[in-house]
Amino acid sequence: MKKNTLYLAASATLGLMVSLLLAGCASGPTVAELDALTDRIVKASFRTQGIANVERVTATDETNRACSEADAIGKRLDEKTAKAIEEANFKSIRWPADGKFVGDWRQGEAIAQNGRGLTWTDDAKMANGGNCYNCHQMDKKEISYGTIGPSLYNFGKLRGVTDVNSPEAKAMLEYTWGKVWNAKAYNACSNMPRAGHMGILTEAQVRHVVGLLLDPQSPVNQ
Amino acid sequence: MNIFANWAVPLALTLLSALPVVAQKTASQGIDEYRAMLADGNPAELFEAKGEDLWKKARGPKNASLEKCDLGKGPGVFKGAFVELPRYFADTQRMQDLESRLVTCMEALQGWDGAEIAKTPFGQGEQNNVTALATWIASESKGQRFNLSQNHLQEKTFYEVGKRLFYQRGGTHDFSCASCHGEEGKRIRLQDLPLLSKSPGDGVGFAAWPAYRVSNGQMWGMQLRLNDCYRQQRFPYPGFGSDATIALSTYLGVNAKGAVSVAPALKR
Amino acid sequence: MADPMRIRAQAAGDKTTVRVLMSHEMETGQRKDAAGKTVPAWHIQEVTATHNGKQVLSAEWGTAVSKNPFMQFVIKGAKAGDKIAVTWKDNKGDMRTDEATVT
Amino acid sequence: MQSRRETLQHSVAVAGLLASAGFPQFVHAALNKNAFEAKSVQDAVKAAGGASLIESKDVTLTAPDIAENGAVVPMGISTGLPGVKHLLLLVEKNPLALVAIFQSSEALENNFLTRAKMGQTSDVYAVAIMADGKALWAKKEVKVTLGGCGG
Repeated sequence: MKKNTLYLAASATLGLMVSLLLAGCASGPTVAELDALTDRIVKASFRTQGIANVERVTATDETNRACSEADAIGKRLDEKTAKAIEEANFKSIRWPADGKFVGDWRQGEAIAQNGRGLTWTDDAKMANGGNCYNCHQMDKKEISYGTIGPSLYNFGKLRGVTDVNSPEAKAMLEYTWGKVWNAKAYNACSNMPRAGHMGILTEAQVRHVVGLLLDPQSPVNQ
Repeated sequence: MNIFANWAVPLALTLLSALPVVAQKTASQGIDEYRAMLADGNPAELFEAKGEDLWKKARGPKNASLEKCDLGKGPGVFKGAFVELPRYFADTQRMQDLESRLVTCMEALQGWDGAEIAKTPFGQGEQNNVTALATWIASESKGQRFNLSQNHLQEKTFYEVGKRLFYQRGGTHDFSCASCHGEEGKRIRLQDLPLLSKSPGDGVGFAAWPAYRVSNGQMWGMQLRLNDCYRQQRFPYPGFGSDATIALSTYLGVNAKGAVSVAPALKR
Repeated sequence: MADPMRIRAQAAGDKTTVRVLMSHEMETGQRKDAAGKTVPAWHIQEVTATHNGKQVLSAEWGTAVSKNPFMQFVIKGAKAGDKIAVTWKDNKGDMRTDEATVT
Repeated sequence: MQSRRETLQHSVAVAGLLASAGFPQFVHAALNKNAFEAKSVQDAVKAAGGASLIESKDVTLTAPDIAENGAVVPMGISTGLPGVKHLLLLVEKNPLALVAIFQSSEALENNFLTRAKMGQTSDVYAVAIMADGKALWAKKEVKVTLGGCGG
């Protein structure tokens, strides 16, 4: 069988660019060849800038790799793979060291509003935002909210949290913490970032966001 | 006596005298109204005019115009070129989008250093001129339908690579293009997000850029649009005219087949 | 030298609507640069317009007018073929005049 | 307060520039510097010659209910009233309230549109200063939203 030849050569006109030459193909490259070519194009196209290291795209983890692949072919992950990914992510959740799940909802609201941090124009020293309103409705007074994720208005109220210190609330506290810390622990290919796991939010920030979601005094639950 | 003391008093009266029970407008209706008020007088026109001038003017080390530039439909043909890009170019033996092709022409015809332009940050020096040129070239295809070629093997290959890039999750937030543009009817904050894995319709998504951004008063070509998407995705920096950006553009452009171009548009 | 304006002057009945886009930074003087230094105000301060050489418009702008400004005004009695010229001048003394024909 | 001497020097300089460049003469001699330096709507209107403030249905303010971005907010003022001297657009919560002054002219309709920056949700005012010093106003709240990814 005649093999398709794929190779990359530096472009004569633009040094940064790479050119793809395909010789002698009738049928075009195979899926595996396209996957390999995509990897090479990614390596040649992206570079580290500021705090955004190139490894963020050349060395993604198994969760992202499996979900990207499934997305590209338009299929859901098979149940076994999904379970394994969820379990691995669940294991990585860091629970609050002092057992305190609920922080200050006011600070949580500020974090939820803030969409900044971790881009190549951001400073590593500044506190990152949680990006929550980009995708979710939360406080009803904020009309500028996204719809990529479900509405979180009345999140705690709808789940019957009337006292965050009560034993009945414990399970919901843990779930909410875990979901914010690592959403992929509950849904392998969730669109939601893994705020704690990926170091987007600190433990203290996650606590405030949980407060925003569960504190009966929080505007989310009014 | 302060003559301005009564300034705020009539407010209550104003409210009371307002028309009885006007149904409350939703935020998105309000935004639509706002956009309609801006529709007439898009500052992109300023960049169109500049781009047309740059096309015709003798410039660069060779003191030549770009009027013999081949954007894919033959030397000097600019009408309709935009809605067929990116495409494969035999002379450079590579896939090129509008902006990278303009740089090739600026190098070949005018004698600029293309690599130098590619390295120049957006909004500076000759990059500004590339954006203005792209704005004008795009405006010359206004009202035409996107129709990218998928005949050449490289065009098909780049579509396939672009599709993989579209779904590639990465960065600190695990975002892919599809995180925001993979479902119909979603929005980020108040902005509607076009579904880009198929044709999002006339004048939406790929068919709207270059566009003037009101939020920062800048003219953005597709290269900068993609660059800033990647920035917000918390990805590393995609090189100007890099194969990743062109493969992704090919995927978006082919998906947009049949959509009417409104570029240059006016965006948030 | 600043980039040219875009002027559209369209007659309808006995009125001509003039729409002008100007190329200008319109820096407010309130913004700080990356190094934390205040970027000095730089904005169009005066705008005038003439109809066949006779002044019809005089306006003054502050720093709050948007970048790449837009302005619309309505001239009584202008007709197709008439000349409309617009001039702006900024707080650094830079100025620019462009002309358009009423259509 | 701008001194008379400064004012004169300034207008001479402008006239000189205009004459040398062949540009049309500016009709008004001095800029309303104080009005543009005023922080509040009230002070700006006062500095621009408005004495008594009266709300008026005869002054129309055109502005959206909501702005997708505060960097560009369309706003306009119009009135069919006779005896208008100046037309002003102002944003109450901007650091400097006054956006623009348009001189009323025989040759123009009293109908002007422009676009302004707004730092936050605020009342926008349209004020017509009449020949007798009355300042007739209309106002509207424009909500400025945070858009995009917020980064």
